[in-house]
Amino acid sequence: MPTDERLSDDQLQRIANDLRDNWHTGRQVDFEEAIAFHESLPPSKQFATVLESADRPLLQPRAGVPCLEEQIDLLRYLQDEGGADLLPTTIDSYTRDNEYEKAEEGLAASRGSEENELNGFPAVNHGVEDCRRLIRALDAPVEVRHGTPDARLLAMVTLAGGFQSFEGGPISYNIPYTKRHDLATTIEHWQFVDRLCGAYTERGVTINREPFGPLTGTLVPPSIAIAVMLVEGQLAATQGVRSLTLGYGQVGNLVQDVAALRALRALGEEYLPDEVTVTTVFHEWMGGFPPDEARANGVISLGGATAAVAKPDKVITKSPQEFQGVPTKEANAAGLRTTRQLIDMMIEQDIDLGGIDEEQRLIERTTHALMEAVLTAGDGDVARGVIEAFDSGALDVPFAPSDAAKGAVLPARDDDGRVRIFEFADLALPDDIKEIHAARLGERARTEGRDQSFRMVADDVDAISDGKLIGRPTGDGKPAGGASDAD
Amino acid sequence: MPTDERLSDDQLQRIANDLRDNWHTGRQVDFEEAIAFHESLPPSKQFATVLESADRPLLQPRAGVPCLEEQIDLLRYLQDEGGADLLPTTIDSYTRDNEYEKAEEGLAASRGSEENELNGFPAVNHGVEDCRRLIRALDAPVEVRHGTPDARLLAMVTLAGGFQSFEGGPISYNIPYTKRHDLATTIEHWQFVDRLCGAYTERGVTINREPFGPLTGTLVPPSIAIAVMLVEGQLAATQGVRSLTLGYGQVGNLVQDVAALRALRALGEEYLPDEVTVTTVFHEWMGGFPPDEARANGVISLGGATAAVAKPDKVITKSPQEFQGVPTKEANAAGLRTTRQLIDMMIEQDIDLGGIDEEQRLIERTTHALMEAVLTAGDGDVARGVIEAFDSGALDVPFAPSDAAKGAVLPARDDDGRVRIFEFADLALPDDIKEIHAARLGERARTEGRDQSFRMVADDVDAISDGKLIGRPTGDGKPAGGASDAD
Amino acid sequence: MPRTVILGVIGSDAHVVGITILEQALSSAGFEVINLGVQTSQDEFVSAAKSHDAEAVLVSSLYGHARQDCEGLHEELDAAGLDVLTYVGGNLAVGQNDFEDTRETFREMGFDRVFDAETDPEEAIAKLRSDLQLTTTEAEQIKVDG
Amino acid sequence: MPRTVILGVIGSDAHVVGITILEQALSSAGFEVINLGVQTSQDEFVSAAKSHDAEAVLVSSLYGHARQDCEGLHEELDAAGLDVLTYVGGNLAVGQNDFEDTRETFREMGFDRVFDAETDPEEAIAKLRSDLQLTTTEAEQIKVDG
Ligand code: B12
Ligand code: B12
Repeated sequence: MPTDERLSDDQLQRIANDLRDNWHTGRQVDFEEAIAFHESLPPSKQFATVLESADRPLLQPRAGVPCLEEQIDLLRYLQDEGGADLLPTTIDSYTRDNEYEKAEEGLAASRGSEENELNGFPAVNHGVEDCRRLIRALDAPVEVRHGTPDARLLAMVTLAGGFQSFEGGPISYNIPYTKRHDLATTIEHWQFVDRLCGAYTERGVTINREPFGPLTGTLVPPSIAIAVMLVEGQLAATQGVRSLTLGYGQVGNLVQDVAALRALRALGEEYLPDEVTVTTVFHEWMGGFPPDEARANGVISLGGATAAVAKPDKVITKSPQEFQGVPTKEANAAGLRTTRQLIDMMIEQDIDLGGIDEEQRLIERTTHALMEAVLTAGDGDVARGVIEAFDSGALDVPFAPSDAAKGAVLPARDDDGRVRIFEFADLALPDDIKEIHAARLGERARTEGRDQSFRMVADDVDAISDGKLIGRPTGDGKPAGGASDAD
Repeated sequence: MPTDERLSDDQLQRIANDLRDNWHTGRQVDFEEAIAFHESLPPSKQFATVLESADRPLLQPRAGVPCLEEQIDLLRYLQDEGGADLLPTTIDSYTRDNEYEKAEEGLAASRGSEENELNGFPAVNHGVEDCRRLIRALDAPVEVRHGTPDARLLAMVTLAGGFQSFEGGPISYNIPYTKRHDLATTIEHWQFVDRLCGAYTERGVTINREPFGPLTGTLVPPSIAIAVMLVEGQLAATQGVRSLTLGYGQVGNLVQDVAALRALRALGEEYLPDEVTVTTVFHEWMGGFPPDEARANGVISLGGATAAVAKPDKVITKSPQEFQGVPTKEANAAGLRTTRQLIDMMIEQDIDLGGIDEEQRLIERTTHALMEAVLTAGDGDVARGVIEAFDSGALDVPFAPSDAAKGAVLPARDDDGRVRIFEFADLALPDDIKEIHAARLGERARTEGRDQSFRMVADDVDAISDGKLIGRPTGDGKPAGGASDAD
Repeated sequence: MPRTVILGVIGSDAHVVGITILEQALSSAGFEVINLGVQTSQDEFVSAAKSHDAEAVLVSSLYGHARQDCEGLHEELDAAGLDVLTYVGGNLAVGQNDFEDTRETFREMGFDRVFDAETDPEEAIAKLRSDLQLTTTEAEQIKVDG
Repeated sequence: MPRTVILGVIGSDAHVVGITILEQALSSAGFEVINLGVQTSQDEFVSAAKSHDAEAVLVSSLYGHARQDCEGLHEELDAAGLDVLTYVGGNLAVGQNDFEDTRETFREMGFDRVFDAETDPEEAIAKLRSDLQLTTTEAEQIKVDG
């Protein structure tokens, strides 16, 4: 079982050597020469520099297509027509599974056809030099966004290729993204990734790391998401990461979202070492979207409005085509501009929302309890603690597909639309906190004249795509809104 | 000069008889038979009933095309695909000028072609029976929306035709809409319209009247808009109108907009007789829109969010194609659905904004001062008072094209984006209020390191279409945002 | 007797929320649901169908690789001597495709029915009942039992 | 000597904000602006151009009836013996038309230049300077004077 200790240079070296042979592009990686490439990049392409010095929330979309030229065109479009401040490269699903052979086939097939046969950019297959072509061709810094439990080779290739930010983490890219990876292994794999980032950082090339805050994207209670961010931040800091962007996915309740982002920032400062620069990223609604672009624009706009009030360092935008499939570049750019309009119209307004402090205190108390449980479970070691805590269910994520988590905790919205916990299962929370959740959900149940049940959870899962925030029952036994609103 | 007295039945009758001959369809109007038609309508088509009994903000678009069948299709589409709760029929510009001959030509030309040769529905030319066809064909109540200074014949025909709500008023459809109509005449003309509505009302067919709150749509200070609403409300009430919907156009500052809507409602109750049912309507941003649908969706969404907090009885929506020209039906429906999504996601949230009460008090004090000035100018008669007040500039509207107003008052945004008065000209405000405005604008001038000037006003006029709320200068002497943001 | 259906997300897709909702809806409708979870291989579908003597196999895919992941599934089912009803649903294509083309593709691959992501669970259940020739009374019976 | 331009909104159109901004921009650029305001008839444009010996007539229209309102304007100008530069700008068509078609229509009607609603005042001023053959120095001169 891994412990939260820094990998030695030797270990780093040895693992890197082993990985080199997993796919032929691994052999292109040369650390010294990579440092030189990074040093040749202007400040405007240095991820941490741009992000940490920004005076307004920066916008970043998601985007990845299989072929290099198309990926360049896509990102350039998002930069020029969407006004993206930071660029992404979303990796395909085969690469996420380390199935480079299949990715190679998909890439070849995509090259020969109009259709994209991969749902992202297979960076390992492209190799170091093609990654650099991408970096050179664009004016903004670029991040690798993926969902890969074992992202070691991906990190080696992309960091050598000039990317300066790397999303994910041992929990956030395991629990929501896979079924059979155990946490001990993903922690070890990410210790390597973080150590590699640390190695660059020590040589003056700061690599930004961004744990994936939204987790399953579906009604995740803020305290759970934040606890995972803190644990991943701590693990990364141990390996020498010095630029950390902690994430949080919009739940749609303005007060709760602002409170959660403030709590995330405050707790980040509290739990992470001083030498780490902590920034925050807000993800526009990550759950099911309305099957209607007009309504989707409303969801996106509420995200923009929330960002204008909470002022995170970065916002990951959605497109109005989120429901349907990978968006066209036009729709992707439209999501950026809609968000930008909201932020720029609202950010100078003095918006003082009542109830934020109270909600923030509740989130912080709850997160403290979860962090406490992790540390206790690990006898003071956060790596062991998080494995034990997920194993026992003391820490858990709703709708987790992974065998490594109980996935037994269930969220539901209260009468105000804030996400509360309906089923705690073994979540390590003190009774007084549980009572607050229960009381709020009790209120809602009374308002609706029905019992709390999985039906309520299911209604809440569908609510936003059905056009509401809260999945209230309607006369006909179906939640309000409903398919008839779509077009 | 008119005074605020109720027209006698004789006067009503005489004027109506004269008007009948202005265009042949006037002769189709038969009051008794019209009452019978209205009585045949189900409650779901009764405008006042639907509006006044609603438990959430109702949505209404703007829409008018020349031909009957197309107008029916358009409204049906907005009802079915946009989820419009209340329907409009926007009248063309020739009818607004009482140029029925030209409207007839435009209608004939439109019938023969794919193109629409009129910018609205020429209801007078269509006549009573065609209006009724429209009313019968739809499931929701329909309002006449126009901008006609002398709307007497239009009212006769459309009310007989089954419309149950009529927008406008002697000031709000004069000052922003025309150059050469004097207020004395438009007041007389609207006394007839209001008396006609009163006559229906007395027979049990409540006709809803809606003074046009946004006025010139361009940075109108809330107090000015509200004062005009109150005056028009009083004039209408005198003539027997019992269902009044007072309007207000979004300025884009959340706190100021919510405060203004609350002030509008409170002052409406204060100034209007008890027997009048007062409701409020919020117009999504009425000034220049961004030349980009994605950004326009952001503007619309801020309107929806504001409505969710302020909870007006009705919201008039915009479409993402507002900048370009009369929208397609799809875009119009999209504006409705985007707005609905925001309202439905936010309306159950407890959003308690700091500073609203203070802003509301300022708006109410300022409006009181303006109303005071009107009453004084008219020796206690609101009709005479408003004519005198506009003549002296004691009451004034920014960017008024009308010779009947000074149009000398100039608005600008303060550092928080709230609309303040930069140039008072002869506006009848006490010094302490003027000082508040001056102080806020002084702050902004200091922030920007420039003097208050028309340039600042011009920058604010362009700001939202350029992607910001406040027209801050940028290095290059142009306001922030700028044409390059458009696409 | 409750009818058994196999449910799972195919390939390396991890989108679990849809099948969680589906499982619950199918169970309350009286079906016996074997939920294989996410990232289920073709083999797992086939052997589960066999060992549970299932009447239908419900394949979910959201992440855009459904076509690749489902290729050969029907051949494997045939090889195992299974003549079960097969449904596939979710976001079946990468990008903004026209659903009718997608439906055609999956019908040709052998699926009895193809559902898009707007599908309400009730809709799928109604089809399942009719395809399995459950009479309304039988269906209601099941509901009462379930 | 400042050059005189006539500015107004034609027909029964009351959209005043655009010409208010234009007036201010033209004046600060050193032009002598005769602003006829909104709802200006063709006759008013023609007689103002004549009486002020104007070098350009700038017609604005926003409400969608520009084509009808401008028909015959150039014939009237000709009849009055005026050979002035004519610009038209704003929202010139009803609905969501393609601007190139609209531009063509108004060019054929005789306008020297046709501007859409995205036009920045500075853009129109630059064109005006070049069409009136104001040298840069002359233009700058004007700016200093203005
Ligand atoms: C939540 C979400 C996630 C979460 C998933 C968490 C989890 N483990 O479940 C996270 C963030 C982890 C995620 C990751 C990814 N996602 Co994702 N995700 C979504 C999102 C926003 C909602 C999905 C959802 O939960 N909906 C709610 C449930 C209730 O609805 P549902 O899943 O559609 O299921 C219903 C119906 O489809 C139907 N149904 C489904 N299956 C079947 C089967 C049968 C037989 C029948 C009858 C009916 C049926 O009934 C269900 C119940 O009502 C969708 C977009 C959207 N729809 O708004 C994208 C989306 C599905 N994801 C997408 C992608 C590309 C990915 C990633 C590959 C890339 C990425 N963005 O990181 C990874 C893949 C990871 C992996 N290995 O699978 C794409 C798929 C693109 C495509 N098909 O063209 C989508 C459409 C987003 C987009 N527009 O790009 N995602
Ligand atoms: C504010 C507004 C109003 C206000 C006007 C107040 C007033 N008296 O000025 C009110 C609410 C009263 C109004 C009324 C109407 N309006 Co209106 N209005 C607008 C709106 C939202 C903004 C216009 C504006 O002030 N823009 C800001 C200024 C600075 O920009 P601008 O006017 O475009 O001018 C700039 C450029 O166009 C250019 N320019 C303009 N003219 C010229 C000329 C030359 C020579 C040059 C070089 C450049 C140039 O330079 C200007 C300065 O930068 C526009 C839509 C939009 N653009 O967002 C609709 C819009 C113009 N209105 C429209 C319509 C239909 C009407 C009405 C007929 C119907 C109605 N909705 O009630 C009435 C008409 C009344 C009448 N008799 O004219 C339509 C026109 C449709 C079309 N052309 O197809 C529009 C486009 C809205 C829409 N999408 O339907 N409106």
